[in-house]
Amino acid sequence: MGKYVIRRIGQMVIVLFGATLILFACLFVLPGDPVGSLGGDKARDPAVVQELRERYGLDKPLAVQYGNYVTNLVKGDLGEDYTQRREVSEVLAPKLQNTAKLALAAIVIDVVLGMLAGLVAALFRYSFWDVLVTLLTTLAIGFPSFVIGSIFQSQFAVKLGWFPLISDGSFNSMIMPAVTLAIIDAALVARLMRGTMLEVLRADYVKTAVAKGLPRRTVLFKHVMRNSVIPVVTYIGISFGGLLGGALITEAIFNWDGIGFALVTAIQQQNNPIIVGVVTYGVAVFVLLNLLVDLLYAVLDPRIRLS
Amino acid sequence: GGNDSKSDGKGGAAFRLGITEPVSIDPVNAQESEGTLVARNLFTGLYDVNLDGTLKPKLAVSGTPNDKGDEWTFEIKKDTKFSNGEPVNAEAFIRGWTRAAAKSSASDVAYHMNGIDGFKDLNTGKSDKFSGLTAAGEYTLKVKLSAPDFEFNKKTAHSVFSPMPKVAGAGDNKTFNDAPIGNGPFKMDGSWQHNQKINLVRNDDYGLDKAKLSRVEISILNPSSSSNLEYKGFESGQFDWARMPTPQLPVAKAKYDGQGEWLKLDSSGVNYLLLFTTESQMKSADARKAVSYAIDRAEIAKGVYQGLQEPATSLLPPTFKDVYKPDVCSSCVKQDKAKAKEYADKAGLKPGDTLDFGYNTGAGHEEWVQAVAKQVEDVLGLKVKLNGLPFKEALAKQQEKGTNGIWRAAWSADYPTADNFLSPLLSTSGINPDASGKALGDNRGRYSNPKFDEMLVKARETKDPAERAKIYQDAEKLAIDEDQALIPLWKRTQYRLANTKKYDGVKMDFFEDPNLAEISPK
Amino acid sequence: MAEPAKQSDQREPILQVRNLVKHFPLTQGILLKRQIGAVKAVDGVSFDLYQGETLGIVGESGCGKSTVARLLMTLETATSGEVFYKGQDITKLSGRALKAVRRNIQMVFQDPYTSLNPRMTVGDIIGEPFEIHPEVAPKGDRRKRVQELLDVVGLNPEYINRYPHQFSGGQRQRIGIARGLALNPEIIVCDEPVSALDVSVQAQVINLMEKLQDEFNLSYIFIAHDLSIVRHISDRVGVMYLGKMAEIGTDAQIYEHPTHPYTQALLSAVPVPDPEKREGRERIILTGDVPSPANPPSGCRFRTRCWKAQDKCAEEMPVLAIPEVFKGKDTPAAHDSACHFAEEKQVVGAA
Amino acid sequence: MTTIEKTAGTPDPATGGGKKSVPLLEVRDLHVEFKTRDGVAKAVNGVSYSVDSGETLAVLGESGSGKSVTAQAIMGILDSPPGRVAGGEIRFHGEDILKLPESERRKLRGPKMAMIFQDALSALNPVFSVGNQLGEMFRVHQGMSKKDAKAKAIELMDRVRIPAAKERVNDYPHQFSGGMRQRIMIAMAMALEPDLIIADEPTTALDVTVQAQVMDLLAELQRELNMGLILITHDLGVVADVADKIAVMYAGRIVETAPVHELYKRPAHPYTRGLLESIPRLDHKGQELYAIKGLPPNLLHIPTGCAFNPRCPKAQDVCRTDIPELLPVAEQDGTELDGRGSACHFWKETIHG
Amino acid sequence: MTELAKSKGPDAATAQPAAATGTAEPAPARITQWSEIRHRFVANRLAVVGLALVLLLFVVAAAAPLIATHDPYAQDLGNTLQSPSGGHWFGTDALGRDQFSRVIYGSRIAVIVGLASIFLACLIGMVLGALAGYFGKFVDTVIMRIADIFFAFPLLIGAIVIILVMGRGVTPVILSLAIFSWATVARLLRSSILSVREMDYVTAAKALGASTSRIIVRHIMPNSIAAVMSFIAFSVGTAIVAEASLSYLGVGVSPEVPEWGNMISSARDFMGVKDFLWAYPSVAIVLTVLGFVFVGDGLRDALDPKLR
Ligand SMILES: Nc1ncnc2c1ncn2[C@@H]1O[C@H](COP(=O)(O)OP(=O)(O)OP(=O)(O)O)[C@@H](O)[C@H]1O
Ligand SMILES: Nc1ncnc2c1ncn2[C@@H]1O[C@H](COP(=O)(O)OP(=O)(O)OP(=O)(O)O)[C@@H](O)[C@H]1O
Ligand SMILES: [Mg+2]
Ligand SMILES: [Mg+2]
Repeated sequence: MGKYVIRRIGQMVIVLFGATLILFACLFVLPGDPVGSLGGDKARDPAVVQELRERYGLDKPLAVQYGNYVTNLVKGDLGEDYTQRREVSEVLAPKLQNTAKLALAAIVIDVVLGMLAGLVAALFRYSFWDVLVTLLTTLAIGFPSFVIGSIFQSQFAVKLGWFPLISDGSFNSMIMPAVTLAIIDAALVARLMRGTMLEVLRADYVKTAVAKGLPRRTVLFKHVMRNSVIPVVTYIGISFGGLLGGALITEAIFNWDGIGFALVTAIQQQNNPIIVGVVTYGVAVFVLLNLLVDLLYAVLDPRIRLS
Repeated sequence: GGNDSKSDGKGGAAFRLGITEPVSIDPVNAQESEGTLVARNLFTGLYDVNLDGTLKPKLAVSGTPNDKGDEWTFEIKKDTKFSNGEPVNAEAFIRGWTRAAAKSSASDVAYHMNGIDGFKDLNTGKSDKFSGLTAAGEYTLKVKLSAPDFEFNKKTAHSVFSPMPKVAGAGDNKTFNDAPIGNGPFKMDGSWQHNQKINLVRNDDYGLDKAKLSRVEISILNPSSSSNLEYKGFESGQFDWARMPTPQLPVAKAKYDGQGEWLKLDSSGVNYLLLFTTESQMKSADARKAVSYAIDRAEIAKGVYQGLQEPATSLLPPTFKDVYKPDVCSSCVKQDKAKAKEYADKAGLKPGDTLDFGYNTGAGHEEWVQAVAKQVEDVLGLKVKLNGLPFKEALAKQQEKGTNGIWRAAWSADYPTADNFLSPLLSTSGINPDASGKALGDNRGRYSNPKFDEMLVKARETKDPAERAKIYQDAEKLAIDEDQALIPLWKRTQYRLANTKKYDGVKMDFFEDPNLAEISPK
Repeated sequence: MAEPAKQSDQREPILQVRNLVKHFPLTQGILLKRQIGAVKAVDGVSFDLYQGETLGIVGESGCGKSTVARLLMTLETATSGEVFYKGQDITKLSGRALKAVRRNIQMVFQDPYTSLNPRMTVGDIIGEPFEIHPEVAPKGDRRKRVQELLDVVGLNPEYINRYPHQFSGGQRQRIGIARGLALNPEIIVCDEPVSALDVSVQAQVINLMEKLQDEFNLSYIFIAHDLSIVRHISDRVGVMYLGKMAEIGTDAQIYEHPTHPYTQALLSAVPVPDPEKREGRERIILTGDVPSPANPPSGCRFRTRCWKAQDKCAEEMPVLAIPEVFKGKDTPAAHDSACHFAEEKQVVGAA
Repeated sequence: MTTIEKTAGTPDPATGGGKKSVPLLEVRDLHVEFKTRDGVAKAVNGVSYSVDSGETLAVLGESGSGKSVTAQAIMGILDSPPGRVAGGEIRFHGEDILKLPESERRKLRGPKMAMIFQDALSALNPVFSVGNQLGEMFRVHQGMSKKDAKAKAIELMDRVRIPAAKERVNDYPHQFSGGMRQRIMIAMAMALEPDLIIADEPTTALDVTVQAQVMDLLAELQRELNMGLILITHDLGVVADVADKIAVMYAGRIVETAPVHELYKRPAHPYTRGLLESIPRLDHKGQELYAIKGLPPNLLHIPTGCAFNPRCPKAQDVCRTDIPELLPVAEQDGTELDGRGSACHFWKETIHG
Repeated sequence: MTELAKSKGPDAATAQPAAATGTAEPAPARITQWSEIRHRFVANRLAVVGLALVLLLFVVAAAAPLIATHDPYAQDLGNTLQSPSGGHWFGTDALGRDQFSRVIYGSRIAVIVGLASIFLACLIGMVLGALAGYFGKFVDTVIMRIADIFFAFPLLIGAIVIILVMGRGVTPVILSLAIFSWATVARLLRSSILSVREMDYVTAAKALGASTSRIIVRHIMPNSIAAVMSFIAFSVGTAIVAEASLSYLGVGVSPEVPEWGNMISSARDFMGVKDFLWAYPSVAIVLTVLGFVFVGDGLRDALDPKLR
């Protein structure tokens, strides 16, 4: 098992190289010169363009650029961003931190809300509660996050003043964006939970648990839950990864300085070092999370063998 | 409205506003209005600009060109200091300009110094001295130009022409970049907290009229929702100054106009259609005129913009008082279907022909672009092919040789000279093609008329302002009316909310920013 | 271990098992598991199965019977050892060749419920072998065959559309049997096929199996705990203990002349379906803890619970062969038995 | 040993007369149905039996005759829907537990009554270690600490003879052999030393030595705690060894009841007789085993009259029309046989013929 | 869909099984698994409601020209941003186009985008997920690491590249959405397969000599699909909404195309002043998702014989 973990981490390195190589190729073929214009659409002075090209090695062929990136990466250097010309690691560090904070808050809400809703829906299948959960979850899906976020903002920040309008990274300012983010995934978690729970509820060992005289909540939260969470955990892993990758619309609405929007802006500006930095981080996050999830499988269901 | 405020911190009220993350706040590379807002409040240069495009002297006691117009002498106000105590003299200016133009700074705004002797050498690293600049006395700055330019003084209103203290070091001095020490009405309170905040406090040693605000708090907002947040922030009393999302303007106007908190300014910019004059679809001036006549600007301004944008009938903006002339573009004045068809016939445009219409997506252009496309289709029977691309890709497509049809574009002024519009957008040198034929300059329509180019050179050499203005007007008429090298669409009209309940004298300046140095708390 | 001596009859064995070993790793820790040993579920088992013969396998629960069965089916990969089917080592087969072999070797699983797909109807479950091996029954015939099979195992053909969870334990077991019979295989490995059936249905099933055997010359490996049923159906019986074969011989040899103490203990414990004999029956009560297959005793594995154990038993592993004392003698006691001190002992025979 | 209960139809003089304390468990005229797509399957059609403290009742019968379903109804763990108790009473210590609220019933399960399931693998939760599942009984019902509960679990595993209990307490169900799982189920049922254990084929997967040990263990517990035991099994050997009385089921009904010695000697129902004759015998080796001909009935369409009539060698017209009641069985001379009953129109011919 | 309606008849016949096969054996007609599932599905009220919603969507999509009151592309700049009224039931948008007609026409693209992208994603995801889950080891490693890349890779870059290759339109949107959601399907499926493949009935099928594809399709899939099913039903909705984000980022379908996500995206800045602009398309999405979720749940339940 220790070996398994080491092997997976080894794979991560390969995946990282693969992902960044693909990314480099994509960025390379994208039309447009990353340093060809100013923030607006004014053309840049050719001398400056020349200077920046040389500085960032953009005049070199793809292979060389990638090679440079890898050598620098090994040294822990992610390069300099093309607009503000700051260290990418320095630009991204606070953003990563912010995003991670928000993601963590969101995933907690997401899991609690989603699992509970799923549980209720499965237990009282086709009852009022089940339909209510279904309705709420569909609403969460059908109404885009900017709608939900804006409603929160005008109600709770502008009208009631409960939360700050402009997030400053504090706990209080995290609540609205976290809930906005959590709602969609909670809806999905609820659906997944409901689906698998229904299956498990009829299993023989649930009967055994009842026959043992266990209180209902023990039967549900221990015996049923544990057997139904594998798909849920899988999805939570993915969704946590997604959250850690930043949520552009929510971050934008609440002015949360995370990497989601940074990435979009970077893509729009072809600020490649930032893109590559974020993707490198994102791949690492996903590989590690999915590793964790895979390990969790073995804990959650001992029948699953990891190879 | 914003009447109560929580952040009445130390030493009186802080004026609060939101901007998006600037590229730089160091004059060396401050470029968009957010960056220059901060830079111009931290630094004071030779001139500022009035709303009508005239110069407002700051540290310049006088600025005089020689007869030929290729050498300028500026007398600088004596005994002013940087906030760290260093004197602001001719050397400080030379230091600042040299720093910006140096190769290592790779400054995006240094090109404004293009006309000064020795710029090329400095900018390409061949030299580390700015040969065109000399300190003729402690407070006398001599500027030698490589070609005559009687409007050079206007350029120096740009923040890149700021003086610099010795501590500034080179242009890529990161510490200084984030906490510049200047000679402006305000100084930094702490460093720039990227993506979070920039705080300014009054510079009590300011050499000119001191600011009345003790403190300015600038929140940095996400670009995609900044106007929304600014507006909501103003509504909830968190900001004293705000932009608004265009769709919300009518409601905001209704709410705040009556209370005197609504500011409007026809500012120094224009929205227009770029025409690829070397490619088939828009090669003939008649075809271009046909398209222009087919557009009902007024209807779109009213329907799509709720009457809050006004049609433009010239390229040069109304803020350029000396050169502005409405209705230069005769095809812009009013939709004229008959004329449109007439010109189309002349140009051989037939119903069913394709017209490519490019624009960059995600920047709020979708609506009016569709409206224009529809009108052109309806009037001329053309098949308009909309092609929306993300910004950078759109730019690449514009630059490419062979891109056909029309493209959405806009321009706004760096300083109040007609040249700042006409030269980059329409002169042959503005094409700046590379080996592969890409137009790397701002004249992506590749309009090229030797007569027009000559007129621009002549204008720069003309000392008499009135005469010069006349030449510029003629040049504009040639390019925009006769040749229809591009199609003006709308003026750049700006709206702001300002907390006039708490503050006196809040105005929008030439650069569309609040006039921080002049605002006073009630 | 030496190749077991050829039985007197000249028949070719259809299945030859040689030194079969299966160890399951034992691990500790939740996330970072490390192996701390192995459950030696099967630890060197050899036997032959002849065409048309039934080999019964009995033994303590957990001694590795099911594991042997799964190994024969190549459902587990053997740690070592070989299984020859008609001379071909099937432990190394895969793909088409394996499929062909599997058509001829079928298995009835011990756990009747978990081995039935809960989302398939009984008809689909029993019909599946025909779909996999379409050459066995033409399409039009299949439904009839399925109904016949249901009938044969004593299930009402009207239940064809029901799902496994709608059946009782014994009914499920019969579904498994029907599936095992479907292909008319040459060998059927039955892992406790009738344990959950009432005696009457059990009788039906056993009768059927015997009838099929007579008709098609089938071979069975019959694993069960019910010694009387094993005796009834088997030609030869193997007794396993803790992953090893303790004794093997014809049914009469094992039941009437057991020489291994474990067999003797086993036989003595058989309950008799006669309440009158409830008391007064001599039973060999095994004392001592059942050893763990992860850590089996040295030498003879049974020695920790054996009343005859001596020092030798701890030092030397007895081989499965005709014990010295009986060698050359023409007595039913002269059959393979892995005991240093093999002797006959009269125990109350089963049934 | 007490008398066997009367059928539901006949009033029970014992209870009426207040003869002695009520039985530990008394099932009266229990009906259980399953809704299926094709109709209602009547799995249990008026089962009545009783067990006393310290007594072992063996329930025999055709597979699919409703033994497990009756047991599940007693424990209150029927799959419902589709299953439901359609009628009858289940009296535990004299109280009809079908009328108890679920919370009260829950408290009975574990400390008062426990069940050993037929299918051990699917009855054990695959994702918890057996130690956890065993210890849970103590943690939940007795509030024991985790550590103590685990120690108890090991003790229980030892008690049911699982080798190396200490090392294997953290293993998961799928890592045990069939017999071992069954023993874990047994251990679980015994854990809280309940008043009543329902053992649904507890030893089918066990070898005879272990089976003997386990049955001894159950017997010992029973003696020690004066526990009632309902033993559902097909192993007539085990029945003979441990049962006090026997109830034979067919198609959801009790067709015969008798004290253990009597039944083997003189069955009073053709089905029972058939069963006994099906036991493999040494002298039958090589011959076909006797088997009752025909198929078990379809619960959706139970034959009219006696459900066994299509398979019965003695069936007459009356068997096809009238449902035979479970009536007391008497000697030829008319003396009622204590605790015996048969639901056959021709019980006389069967027992004495 | 049609199959469902058609076989109402024979379904009723199976109620009397004996009558169906009049031959000697009193065995019932062999009910196909499909008819069984159909029966359970139809018996489920919510599933039927869902089916009705989905059918409605298809009908509206097919009959859009008949239902729509206006040309969805016709601009009326004199009549922009009108609140809902008798003339324009759902109001008009910033270009004076009739919102009702656009919502109606939007169903076409919603159906195409939602279904096609999810279909593609499921196709890729299920095949790869099943292979990874069943074979484990190397296959699993390779597939799952590729999935990892797709999780982390920015959708926007992928979408831009696709658009640059194909031009803007519906197809690139479908492709972008599919390419970036298959990995979730794959991982979910793989996760439940991991537990199912250890079940005895899988072993039993192996022992029968069943081919790998058969084991996966007949035994593993039906028993592991439950979790994925709820996800898929939901994803039809998320795909439509995701299109809104693509539009918002400027890589969705062209802005003149009446598509719900597109409409919502362009209503973004009208939040609070012209709420009808996003509300109607959102409600349309909600109803669609609701339909698919109910159908998905119903199907899920119908496929599970244990549920009643
Ligand atoms: N997957 C596994 N992991 C670890 N140990 C296992 C596994 N499968 C079986 N074992 C162990 O191997 C041994 C033999 O198991 P097997 O199932 O072959 O016994 P058996 O003889 O069939 O017993 P029974 O008669 O009780 O079914 C047991 O100790 C069991 O715990
Ligand atoms: N969910 C269900 N739906 C329909 N019928 C069912 C269901 N559960 C059980 N049955 C039927 O109820 C009858 C009684 O089942 P039960 O499990 O009680 O039998 P049993 O006597 O325990 O048999 P065995 O000895 O084989 O375990 C069986 O015929 C079975 O088919
Ligand atoms: Mg076994
Ligand atoms: Mg049963």
